[in-house]
Amino acid sequence: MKYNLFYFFQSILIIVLSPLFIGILKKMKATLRGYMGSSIVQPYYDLSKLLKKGKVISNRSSFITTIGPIVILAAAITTTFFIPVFYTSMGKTIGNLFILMFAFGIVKIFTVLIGLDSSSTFGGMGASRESFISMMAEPLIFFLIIFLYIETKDFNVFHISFINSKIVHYDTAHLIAMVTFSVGILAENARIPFDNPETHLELTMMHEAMILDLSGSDLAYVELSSYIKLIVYLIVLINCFVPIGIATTFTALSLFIGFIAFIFKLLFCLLGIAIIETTLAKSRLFRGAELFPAMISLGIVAITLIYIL
Amino acid sequence: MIEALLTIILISSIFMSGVRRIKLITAGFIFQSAAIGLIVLKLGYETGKVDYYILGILTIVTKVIIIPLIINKSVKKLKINREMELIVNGFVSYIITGIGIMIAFGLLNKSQDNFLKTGIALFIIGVLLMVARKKAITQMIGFLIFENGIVLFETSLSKMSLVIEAGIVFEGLMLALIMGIMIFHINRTFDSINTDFFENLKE
Amino acid sequence: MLHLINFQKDWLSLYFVFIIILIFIPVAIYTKGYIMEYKKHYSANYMLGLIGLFVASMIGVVVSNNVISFLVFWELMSITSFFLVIYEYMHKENLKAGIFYFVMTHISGLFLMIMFAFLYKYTGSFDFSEILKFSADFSSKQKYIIFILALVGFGAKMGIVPLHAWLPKAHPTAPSNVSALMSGVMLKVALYGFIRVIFIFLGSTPLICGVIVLIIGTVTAIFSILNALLQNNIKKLLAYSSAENIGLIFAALGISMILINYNLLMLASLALTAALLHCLNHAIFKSLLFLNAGSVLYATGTKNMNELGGLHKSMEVTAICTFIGTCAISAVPPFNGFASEILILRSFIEAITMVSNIWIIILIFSCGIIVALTSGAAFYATAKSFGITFLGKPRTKKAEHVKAIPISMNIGQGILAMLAIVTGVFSPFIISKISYYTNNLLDISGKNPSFENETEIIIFTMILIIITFILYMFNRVNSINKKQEINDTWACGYSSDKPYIQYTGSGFVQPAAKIFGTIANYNKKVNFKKNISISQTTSDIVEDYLYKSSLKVVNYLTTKILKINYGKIQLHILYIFISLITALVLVLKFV
Amino acid sequence: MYIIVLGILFLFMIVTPLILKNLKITGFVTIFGAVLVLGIVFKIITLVSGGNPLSYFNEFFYIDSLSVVQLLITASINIIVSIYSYKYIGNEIKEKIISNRRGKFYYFLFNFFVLFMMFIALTNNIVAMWIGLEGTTLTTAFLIGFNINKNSLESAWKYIIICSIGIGIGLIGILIFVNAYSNQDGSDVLKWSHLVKNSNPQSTYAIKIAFTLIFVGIGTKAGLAPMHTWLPDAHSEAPSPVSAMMSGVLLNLALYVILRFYIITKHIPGLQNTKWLFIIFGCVSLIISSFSILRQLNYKRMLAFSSVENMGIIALGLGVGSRIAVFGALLHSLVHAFGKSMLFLTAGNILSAYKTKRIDKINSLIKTMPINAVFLILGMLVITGAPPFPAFFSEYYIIVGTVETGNYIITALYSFCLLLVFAGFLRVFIKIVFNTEPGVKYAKMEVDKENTLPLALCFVSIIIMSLFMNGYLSNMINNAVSIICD
Repeated sequence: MKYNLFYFFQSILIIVLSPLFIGILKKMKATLRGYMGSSIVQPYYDLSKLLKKGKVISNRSSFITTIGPIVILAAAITTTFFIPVFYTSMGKTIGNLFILMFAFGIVKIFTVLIGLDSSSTFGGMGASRESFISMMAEPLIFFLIIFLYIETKDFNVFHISFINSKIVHYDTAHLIAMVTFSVGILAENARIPFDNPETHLELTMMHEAMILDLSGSDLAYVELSSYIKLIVYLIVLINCFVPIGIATTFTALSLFIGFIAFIFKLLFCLLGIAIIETTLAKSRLFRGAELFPAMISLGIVAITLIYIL
Repeated sequence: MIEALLTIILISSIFMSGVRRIKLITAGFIFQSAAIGLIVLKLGYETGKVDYYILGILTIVTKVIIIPLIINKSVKKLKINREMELIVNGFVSYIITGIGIMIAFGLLNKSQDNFLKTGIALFIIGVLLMVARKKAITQMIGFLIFENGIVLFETSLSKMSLVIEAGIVFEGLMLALIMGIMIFHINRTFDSINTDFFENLKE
Repeated sequence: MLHLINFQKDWLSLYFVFIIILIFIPVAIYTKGYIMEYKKHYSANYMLGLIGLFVASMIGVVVSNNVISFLVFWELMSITSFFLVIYEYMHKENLKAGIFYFVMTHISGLFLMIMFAFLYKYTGSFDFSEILKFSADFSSKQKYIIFILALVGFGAKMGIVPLHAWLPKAHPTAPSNVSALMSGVMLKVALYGFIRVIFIFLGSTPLICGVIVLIIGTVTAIFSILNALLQNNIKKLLAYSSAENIGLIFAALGISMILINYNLLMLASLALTAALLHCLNHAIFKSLLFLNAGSVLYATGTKNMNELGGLHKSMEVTAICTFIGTCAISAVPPFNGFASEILILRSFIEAITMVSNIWIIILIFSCGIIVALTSGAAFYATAKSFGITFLGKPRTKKAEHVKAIPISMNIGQGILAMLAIVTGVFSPFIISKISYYTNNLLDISGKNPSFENETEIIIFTMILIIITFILYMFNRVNSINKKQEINDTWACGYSSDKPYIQYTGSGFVQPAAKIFGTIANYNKKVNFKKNISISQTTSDIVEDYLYKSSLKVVNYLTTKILKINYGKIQLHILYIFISLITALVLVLKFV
Repeated sequence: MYIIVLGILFLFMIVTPLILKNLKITGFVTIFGAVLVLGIVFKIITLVSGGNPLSYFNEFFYIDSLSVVQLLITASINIIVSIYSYKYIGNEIKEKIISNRRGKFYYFLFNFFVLFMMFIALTNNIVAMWIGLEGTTLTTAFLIGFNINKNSLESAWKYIIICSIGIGIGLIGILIFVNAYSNQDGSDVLKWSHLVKNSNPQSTYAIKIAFTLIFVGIGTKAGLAPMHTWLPDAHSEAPSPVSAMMSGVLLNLALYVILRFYIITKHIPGLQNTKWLFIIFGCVSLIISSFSILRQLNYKRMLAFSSVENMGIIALGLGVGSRIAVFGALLHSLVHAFGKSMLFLTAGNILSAYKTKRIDKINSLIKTMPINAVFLILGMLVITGAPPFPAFFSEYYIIVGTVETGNYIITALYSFCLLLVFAGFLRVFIKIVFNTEPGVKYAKMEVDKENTLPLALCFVSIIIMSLFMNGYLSNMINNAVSIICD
């Protein structure tokens, strides 16, 4: 019970802190580009401002727009209960990797349909591109699951990070898989080079285009869910591939070390994203799509490496 | 005596395989049938069986008298006397008949039965007339020659009861009759008895 | 013939009978209303009778325990479904499609006849139980023969590539309730036959058989879903998607066969369970989607999604049901497609770690990647089908003036939608039920560890529902006293009331068409005369190359052989003698 | 005793049209006679069902289970066709297509035709069988050319020439066959029942030649390709009842005669391989007919080709020779008789309504002639071997037979041909029945109900067959199979 409560606490922490991390990411990008940028708590202000506002709804919109944002947020929040943050154990936990990954399917299907719902051109365009990218990214996610299962013989994220935290020396295959998954994360979360989360330029938007017609609290829910989604993905990356330092015993010291290590790794990841986003430009849709076959072939290499070496 | 009759049969059949005039073919057919009838009668005389007498008489009555009458009648009515177009011309027909008979005799060289060999020769000529001629009436004669061959075969091979043989011969006659009637009808509807006009039935 | 009716009562039969009846009830309810549309031109009793016969013969197939009755019911099923496909006989294309379908099923029937003839030869009996007794004694050559025949025979009915071509023709042609039954149930009956022959009669098959099934399944899945993606006809899209799902099931069966060959029975049981579960799930959501397509057709009179749009207002129940079906088919938890999808993926993944041969591993891995891509594409395709049809603004008059749908149709759809949710949420129980039998089948005693930890989906659903509820209440509270404005969609300052500014179905899949277009023979033409217009066409490449060229061969032979029948009478006489001489030579030489 | 009764009955039936002026009464007499004949045949069937053959007149007539199958086919199709003829001839006369005299002529020839067929099935004398076959040629020649016009005359001429040659070759074969048994007693040598018990002829070489001649010769009459060329013409041009009779019964009987000789030949040591004649000619028939069916413009011609195909199937089944295949072949001859008669009679109805045999001229039959359309579809299903009709079983048993004996290539060929035939039939009949040209109004025709009783009778018999396949029928056929296989 104690453990379960702690897991619960971890998840709540993620939900609460994810806007902060996004703020940090934005700050990092601003710094790298050489200007001040907004405060790291700016996302909280944004969200609360949106929540306070009334909303404008398209007269063509359907039940998708009505319930969509809520369900999206709910699904994103639910996923946080399926991952370890800085403490893990081999006990009985809910952390099925499949459910985790497919739960983002809920987010995806609702955002895509919201895009189509408002009967605007942008929504359709964003939905089309988002579906295309996520279709291409699906094999990467599958590859991630295969790879982790080969390594740990388990589908539970908690167990995976527990087992992997004992590894000190990472082999090539592991690193390749990590890179592959990182690309998957960028694709699934609409980051550069697949999408630019900052612009609202008609021809480049994907994610933003779909939610263009949302406003007020609806927009807040969707924004929050996309924050949570990115952080959850990053945590999966961290805790499955480099879980070193994660607390595996329930003592204050190890929990503290785990927390510090987690924050450090997460910030490192965010820095990575910031660097990528400041140095690369958004590539064309089909140029971006070419990355996926490349990643899949990398994945095949990784799998063969495991079995041949 | 039998040898002489067989010679007549062979000569008449080879003669028939190449001529163009229907009258001549009919004449050849009469000679041939008469010879066959005589052979059968001769056999009856030798063996003393009634069957042969009756078969012989039937053959002569039908094939020497009735069928040629039918043919002549229809030829007169139809005003055709000549097989104008041959698919295989006379010269080649003779050669084919010759070769055919040669091969047949060669294959049957072990057999001492001349009836059998002659019968086969008649088959070949009958088939040739049916295959290589265009007029329906020549086809009919070809078939009759074929049937003559069967009679020869019968006399050489079998020992059937009278009823059966009579049945066979009777049906041959009926067939010839039906063919005659049909030729008559064909001429009336097609204004010709040339089988070239038989091309309506496709698909 | 009466003596042949003697039922098989093992679990496999009962399971499929269960599926058939489960789907039949809502479809029957749906039919009551749906048939109104046909009453004007066609006979309603005729359709009802045929559907009854169709369902009865399907049940007959799965319960028969004897080759003859199996085949009789099998063919009856084909015949009745054929007449159902050409139910709207006044359209010429329907007749063509129906004939094509019937010929394909006849191919299937003939192969099955030959296969059972082989079984008879090897076992000396037409009785399933007798054949079963013999099943341990098949030599591997015999197994190959039976496997190939069963693959083609059942495969033609299931619609595996390259024998799938009838699916996208027959399904759009048939009335929608019939296509629901055909796609949802009839394909499963074929699968039943395949499972019975391969897994029960043959037991273990040579490795290569499993590999073939896996590859064919994967190819079917990816080929048909990419074709489905590019269709604008809703029912054609669904038909291709049926082929895709069959491909998935087939791939899972292939994995199971490979694992049985390696004697990894626990996992084999998992893969088999995945396949069987997907049978049930696909039956539910595919018939649901077909019924929805039928409702759309009923209400608007068109199947072309580019003419539709905005139907969510006028057809609310249908829209919600379609949404549920779409979620289910794109494996969104907690709907039922998800449960079987993860089982299939799991069996792929676990197989990779257990099999020792590196080539098999690479094969399974590549197939797994393709299957994952397939599920992504399935999401894309069904999102398109739902989004373009039901959301946005009506694109044409047809979508604006919508006929009201009878209540019975809504009830039918509703039941299936409920089933899609229930079987999704409670999939752990269904899995444990099925796995009990698959374990039995593969002689696994004791608990199979492959099936532990399956209850998470229930917890997930609970959490999801709770959080959604909390958020919903929060939202209610939050929106009190807030201004809520309903307005036209913003269209960059232009008047937005133009339905054609929306993305069309073809536009929606344009990115995929650009990359995978060759697989579906995608062609785009832009005409600049007067108005600029775009025409886009797709066609089935398998049909274009394989079927048409074999038809050409048959045509050529026909032309040649027909000549024998013509010509002069003299020639015909010659034929007799030629055949006589040939026969004589042959007889004297060989006898 | 039964034979005498049968003889008198037929005499009566043949004489009636000659004496009576009223065609209706003649028609009734024919129907009535046919019913009586069937009754007698049923009586004979029960007598033979124990497996013991009957023989009459010093074994000139000999009835075993094999001939009973043929008798059953002949007698039952006879009833159906005579019922059909009654209205058919009546209509023809009413529409002034034929004169009253020709109507009487029709009945005269028709009854003669049936008599000859019964005779073939009943007789034990191998030459008498030939005489019977020749007799059918004589009688049907006029029946085929019944509507004296260009097409029918052409086909009749073809028929008579080709069949006579074939039959002539058959006679030569029979003569050689008899001669090969010259070591036997003179009075017994023509008796089939005697020859079959006697497996040591003087010369097996002669038997080989003789059997080949018989096969090809009588095979011409049975419509085996490539000697079938008369068949599509004759069957398409003959009046529909005659086509039905010829296709359903006559072809069977010709094959039956071959079969009788085959049974004798089979028992001679070293000659078992003559079965390949059946297989090869069966396959050739299948191939030629199935491809020909694909591109026909005339529906009666297509049915005729289907007859060739079915003869091929039966020959194949007999040639394959395992018990199950032979069972299939005999069953198929039964089913084919009923199914094909049904189709030909339906085609006759359509022909008399539409006055055309061309497929492209007939559309949407389901609207114009619903009853006939249903029978057409049912007939198609019956003849293409769709269950639950017994043709499915027979065709399947033959497949099993080919697989069982290891002739896999033949299995493949056979199934391929079945598929082609199926596709061809489906294309045409679905087009005829369902095709609807846009903008055309299809009104229901009055003639639809006219002549449907015989069709229903055919269908009912087929249903009865499939229901009782395991009772009397299979018992009877099994006895027949024992005659062939043992």
